[in-house]
Amino acid sequence: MIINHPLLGPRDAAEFVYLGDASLIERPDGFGENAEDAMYDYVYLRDNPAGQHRELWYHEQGDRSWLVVTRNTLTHEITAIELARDVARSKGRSR
Amino acid sequence: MNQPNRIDGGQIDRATTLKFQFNERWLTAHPGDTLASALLANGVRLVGRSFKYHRPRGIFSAGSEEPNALVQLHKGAALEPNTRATTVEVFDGLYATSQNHRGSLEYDFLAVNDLLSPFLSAGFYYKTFMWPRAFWEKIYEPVIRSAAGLGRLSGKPDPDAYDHGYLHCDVLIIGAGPAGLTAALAAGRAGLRVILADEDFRMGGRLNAETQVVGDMEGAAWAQAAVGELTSMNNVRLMTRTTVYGAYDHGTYGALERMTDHLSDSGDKPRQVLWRVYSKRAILCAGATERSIAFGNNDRPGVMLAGAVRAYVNRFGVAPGRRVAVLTNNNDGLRTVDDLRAKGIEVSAVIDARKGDYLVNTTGRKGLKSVHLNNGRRIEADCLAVSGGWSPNVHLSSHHRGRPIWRDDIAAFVPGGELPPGMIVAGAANGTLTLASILKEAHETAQRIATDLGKSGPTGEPPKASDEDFATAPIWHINKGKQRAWVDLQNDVTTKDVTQSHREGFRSVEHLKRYTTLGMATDQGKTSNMLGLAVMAEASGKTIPETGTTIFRPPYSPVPIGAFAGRARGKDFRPTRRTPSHDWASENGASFVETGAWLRAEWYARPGERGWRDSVDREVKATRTGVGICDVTTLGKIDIQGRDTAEFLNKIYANAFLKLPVGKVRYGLMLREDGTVYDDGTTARLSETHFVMTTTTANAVLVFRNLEFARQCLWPDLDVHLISTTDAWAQFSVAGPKSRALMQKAVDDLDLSNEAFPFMACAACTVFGGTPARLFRISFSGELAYEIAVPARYGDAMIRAMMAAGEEFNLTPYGTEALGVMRIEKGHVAGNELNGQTDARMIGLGKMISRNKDFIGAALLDRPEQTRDDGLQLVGLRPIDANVNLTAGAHFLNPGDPADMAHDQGWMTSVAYSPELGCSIGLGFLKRGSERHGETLRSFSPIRAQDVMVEVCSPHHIDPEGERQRG
Amino acid sequence: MADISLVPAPVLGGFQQTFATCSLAERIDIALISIAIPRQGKDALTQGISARWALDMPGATKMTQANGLRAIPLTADQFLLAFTPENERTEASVQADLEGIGYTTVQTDAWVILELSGKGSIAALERICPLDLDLEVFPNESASRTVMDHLGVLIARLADDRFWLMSARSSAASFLHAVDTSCRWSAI
Amino acid sequence: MRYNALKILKEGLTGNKGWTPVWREPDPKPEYDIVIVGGGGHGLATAYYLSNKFGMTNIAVVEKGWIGSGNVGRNTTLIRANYLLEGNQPFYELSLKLWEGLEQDFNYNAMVSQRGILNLYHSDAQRDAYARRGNAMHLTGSGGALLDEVQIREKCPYLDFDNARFPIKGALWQPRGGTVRHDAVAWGFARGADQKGVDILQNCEVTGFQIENGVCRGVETSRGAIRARKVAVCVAGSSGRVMSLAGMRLPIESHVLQAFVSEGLKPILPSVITFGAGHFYVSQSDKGGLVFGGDIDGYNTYAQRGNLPVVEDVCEGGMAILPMIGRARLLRMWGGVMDMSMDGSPFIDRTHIDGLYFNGGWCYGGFKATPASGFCYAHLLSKDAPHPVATRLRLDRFRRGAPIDEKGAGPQPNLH
Repeated sequence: MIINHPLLGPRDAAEFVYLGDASLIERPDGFGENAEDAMYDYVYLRDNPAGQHRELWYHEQGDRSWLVVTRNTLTHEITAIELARDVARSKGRSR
Repeated sequence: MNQPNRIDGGQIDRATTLKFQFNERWLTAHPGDTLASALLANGVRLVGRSFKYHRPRGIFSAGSEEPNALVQLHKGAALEPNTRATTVEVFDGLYATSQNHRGSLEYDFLAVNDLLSPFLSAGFYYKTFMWPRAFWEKIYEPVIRSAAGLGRLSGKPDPDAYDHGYLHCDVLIIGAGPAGLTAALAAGRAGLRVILADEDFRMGGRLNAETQVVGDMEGAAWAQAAVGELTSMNNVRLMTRTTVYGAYDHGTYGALERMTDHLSDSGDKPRQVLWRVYSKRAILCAGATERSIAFGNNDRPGVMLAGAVRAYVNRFGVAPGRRVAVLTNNNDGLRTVDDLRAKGIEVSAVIDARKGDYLVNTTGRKGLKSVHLNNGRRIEADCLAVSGGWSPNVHLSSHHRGRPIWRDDIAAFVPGGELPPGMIVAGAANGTLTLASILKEAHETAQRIATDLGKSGPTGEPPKASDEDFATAPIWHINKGKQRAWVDLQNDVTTKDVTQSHREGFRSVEHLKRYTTLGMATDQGKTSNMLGLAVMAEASGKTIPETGTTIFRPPYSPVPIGAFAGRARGKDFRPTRRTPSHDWASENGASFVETGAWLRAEWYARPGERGWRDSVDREVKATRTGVGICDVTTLGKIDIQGRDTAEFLNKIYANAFLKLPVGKVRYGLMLREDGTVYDDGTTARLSETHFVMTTTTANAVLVFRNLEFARQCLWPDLDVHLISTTDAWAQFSVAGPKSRALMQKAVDDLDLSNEAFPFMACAACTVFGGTPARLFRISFSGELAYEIAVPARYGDAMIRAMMAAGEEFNLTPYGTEALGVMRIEKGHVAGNELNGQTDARMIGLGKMISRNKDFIGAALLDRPEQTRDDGLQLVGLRPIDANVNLTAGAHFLNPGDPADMAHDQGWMTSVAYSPELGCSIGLGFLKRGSERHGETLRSFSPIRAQDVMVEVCSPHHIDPEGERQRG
Repeated sequence: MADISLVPAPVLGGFQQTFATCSLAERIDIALISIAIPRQGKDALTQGISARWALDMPGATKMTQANGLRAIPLTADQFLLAFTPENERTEASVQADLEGIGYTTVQTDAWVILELSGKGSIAALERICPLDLDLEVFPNESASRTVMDHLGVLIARLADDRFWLMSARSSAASFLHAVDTSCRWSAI
Repeated sequence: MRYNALKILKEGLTGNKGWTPVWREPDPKPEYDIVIVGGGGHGLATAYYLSNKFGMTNIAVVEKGWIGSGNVGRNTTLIRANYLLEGNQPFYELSLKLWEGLEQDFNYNAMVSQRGILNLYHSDAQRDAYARRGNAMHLTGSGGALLDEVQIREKCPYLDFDNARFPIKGALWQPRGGTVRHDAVAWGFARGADQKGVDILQNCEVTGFQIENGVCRGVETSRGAIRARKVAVCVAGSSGRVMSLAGMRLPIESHVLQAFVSEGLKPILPSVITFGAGHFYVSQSDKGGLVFGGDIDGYNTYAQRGNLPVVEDVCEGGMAILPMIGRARLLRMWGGVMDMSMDGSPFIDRTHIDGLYFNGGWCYGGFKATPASGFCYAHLLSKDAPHPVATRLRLDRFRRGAPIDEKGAGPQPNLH
């Protein structure tokens, strides 16, 4: 596979490490209300769609950025690639 | 050594004569010959035996689709099985033998299978060999296995080298026949970066085998002219002997280039290079493959595809027979007649199946003698040219989701469905089977791609040619007569097997393939799948497209496993990491052990020591009573800086880090989000904003990855920055009661008294008169200990200087084994305990976990099964009989309990011999362990035939209060 | 201990070899400092290095150089400064210069640098480097990290046929073996 | 029709005209006691054991394509019971026992070949882990032995002992492990179930579940609605996609595992061998092909194909231990979609929806589990109580904090 890195251009996916569903960015507060329930969903349950999938790739053998890749799990077509840090901020994550 | 069947013409170099051997017989050939053309030239017709019935077989095709003529090349370690004689270039000294026969090729004992064939029909083996049960492994299976298989492996390491490579292009053109050459010319002229790859050693494809005219030249000559023009373009890369074997995601293609297979001497270069080709577009110009017609005994040596007959006559200057009969269901096949006559070869019969003529049988067990017509006529022929029409080579188009679609007009499947993105098919591969149209289509395809990619250079005109008459009728098999009619020559699948498969309900194409093994041979059914499908369609009274389609899996033709592995074999399987003291250690008797990618000294043997235990015991004693030194560079080191680093670490570690003072080190515990411990290590604070984290050797990369995830994805606005310094610092652990005295010598002006530099202190300093260094007072051994780090370039000098300075204290280097013994004595957990199944409670660190902050792993610590009161806890173990050596992996049982899983109490994680205690000791996880010190248990290890009694004790076998390391 | 002082040693002993169409040498004269850009501190750092050395910030794959300093991109907020230490310019002095405007870490010892040059360089790299080194795609003064023969490598193009190949010090011997093999096997 | 040598002899002499279909091609009935979703190995085994061992025969197996088209026809044919944890090992031991009597049981030769499986180890830590595992195997009566380098040299002299980057130090050996002709397993179970009256419905894709106030009463299919008292899903790699039709999210991701076969070769590998310092395992089929595989590609996918980096990684592992296979040619590569769970272990359980049952999360261990999976699922479906060896294979185990994590890789499916 080829991942078109937003900063570096097209790179072989072999340079990357795959983590999983991009919902892993939305970590619940581990100290808040119903933390255990929220964290159970976060850690263990997946949509696992047959189609569009937003997922996390880490450019370990590159610039070490985490990316959110939108990829079709039936065709492997990639339609969007964002820096995970920007996605995280857009989800309201900060400190 | 004359070549009886050599005739005039052809693209071979008659000026040079090559010698080669087939089945120990010396024969001659010329450059430009394949092994197949050379064998035919020499009058050799019987070249192999079929897979199941061991039927005599000859040469059937002139390309990589060959199902019959599989031979073994070379001898000794280089023995290479299952090689298609039709693709092997002859070189001086080539050594080839036939395969898959017991006894000689001519007299194969296993030919008896052919007589038993009525009882060996499709799937017979699923219906018997079941009684008595024990006979399967002992008798039936060994017999079947030794009869099955094709060629042999030598059993010795492959002596050749293989390499990998990476290529990038705008357009990859697959196949250099008329379509591929035309497309390459247009694309090249337009200024695209072009790669043109062809599996053959001579570009031109069918043009080399036919007598057609392109422009005003013979096709073969035009092809060479085209190659000439392409060679002159520096934006075009021509790759002969290169098979594009697979289409992968996003325009990535796999290609195998045979670099030295055709040479007598490889000159120490790799035999083959496996290229990964990254393309923006690909044009599939793979041409088409001719198929046969099934009729009685259509598998005799001498029965050959019509196009192959033309290839041998026109390209190789070889007469495949002296009296040739032609059977065809299309006009293309009829051209064979003209080509043969033009070379003065007798055509003994022309059978046009469209006129209701057909063959019912042939004779000539080891070489065709005659063919039998339906009208009873019997015609002498030593070669039969068969054309059942052409099937476009759709293979790569179906490697993703493409499902070929049926075209009645050419009675064949053409690429359809979702092709690999970026792939366009042109020419015969696309079902365009006549020359002028092929050239036009290829030219226009390349033009379109050039425009797409914004290149507008002049592409010139497509070469002129005429469209020959190509009329074909869907005639697949002739089910008259009793004789078996072969569909899949290599796997011996007959029309009867296909109809039986239908009868037994295996009617989907995939069931048919799996049940009869149709198309599962080394040719993936290139010449047989269509026939099988047609026969199945007829049996089920459906049309061919209703019955199914033909899809193919990579590779297009088989690729050596060695080529996929490339250089990664033997010692080069993976890179090796060395510690800064490696050279010094090997000079000083160290033996080394693989620790992940690292090589570490495991112990340092001294003269007179009887084995590793002597060395390790000595190293432990010397360290515990004096001072020892160990290279600990392999521990992961991460430089962490930024205003928010303390806050960041407080989220990463399960224990508190917010208030770690500058100049101090703290032990930290990292959990996964599910609450399980996954790494531990110490982190030092060098300044308000500067920390240095150490990780275990095994998890250095993983921890770094997780830290990047935390700082980019979870807390993106913290000012935290990471860089690995694992390789930058040579770090040594100096341990033992005399370590302070030694370090005081090594370190420049720094007060190391317990007051000035207590346990868990750290400082930047210099050593040996000015070399920058970092000093940490931490201990893994449990002794008074320091870790001293210097820039890696000084590492070798440092260990030598330390040994010199330490002479007066009898400084003793120790390896990973002694390190292991001391940590087990001390009850420190390591990899064997932190195996990803362990939570903090199990190792007695539950209280260390902070309960008043959020951190990774905080929320899932207290689920019911994690807080059971019979949970596993770390304990120490001692043998009741002090002479017993405990073994790791033993399970614990209560005395008297049965030995089954229901009564399993835990297991032994680590063991060592403690020189200080004079006995074997262990660590282990035991249900309710911490309440059970003093109990006696069974340590049960049937896998090592050990069953001994042990006493449970504290995991801290020595100095439980930790006075030594604080002293 | 005044009687002992430590002498540094290059990890490959200063390897140098010439092949049929290219040559390979360990660069032992280069010091490396990594600089992390503090959050919201990019302008300050940009002005800082510009004022001190007239050096521009590197781009994502673009190196910059001035006054004997070369900036090599590493990550979105971190780059390497490469220079040859002289009397007045040392690792410590460069770190001091950046005090307060960037987080610095000495990286000299973390890397091995192989300089590959000669017309056969591209052919050699084709066997291990997955990046497209076409001059239009990867022009001079480009730098990027990738993986070669299972090793992380930072490749920097100094000229059409001159490259720095930087990899981890501890696996330097394996790395040299990989590049050296490519040079030998790709030679025509 | 009973199969035996005599029958073959008779048919051979009469032109093999008397063979009849191995399973019928019936039309769907409007209602069944149990509808099994998924005509793969596990679905067919479930139908077989329900009809042959638990006396339930009013059953349909619905399959969207042709039976056996999923992982049972795409795997690398290994069977073994060499697990570590209490949640797994007794289950896989039951499976191995069922394999041992299977062919005589369903009168079909699936070529169960107990040629032994050799798990190489390359470090002391691995040896200790294998010792713990081997002892667990003995605690369930599965047997096994720890071999040292010398013993392995005798057994497999062609392994790379002298030039290896990660030297072979020993192995865990399970003589009862081996291989099975995978397609035949699907056909044998189908035949055995069909003969008891089970309807096998091919080209019948489930498009929805009939869930009426919290109770599942049937399925919608491409061949019409089918009512059922119980609906039993076992669709492996399609678990996510099918269970989402019932509105369920699962602790499962779908990943592709590639498999490879070489050209046919004369016998050279007597047993199954797995590499301990890389991703590679191999056996040689009775037909002569080297059947091998390695790690999953590692990204979520429903595509039955993989990519080159893993192909190369697998072959590197092969050459690392078997440098003699360099000249053997890889003939075909393909992929199967694995239902990778959060702890690498499967589920055989009820769902929170009455009448809807789930069997999945097999990762790449599904084939060897086929008989036990079918048997335990049949037990659960017929008795509404889990089989004793499957009591831990529950969907709620993560909530309870009781993962069955053999590898210790944690809740990240692509690491198992």
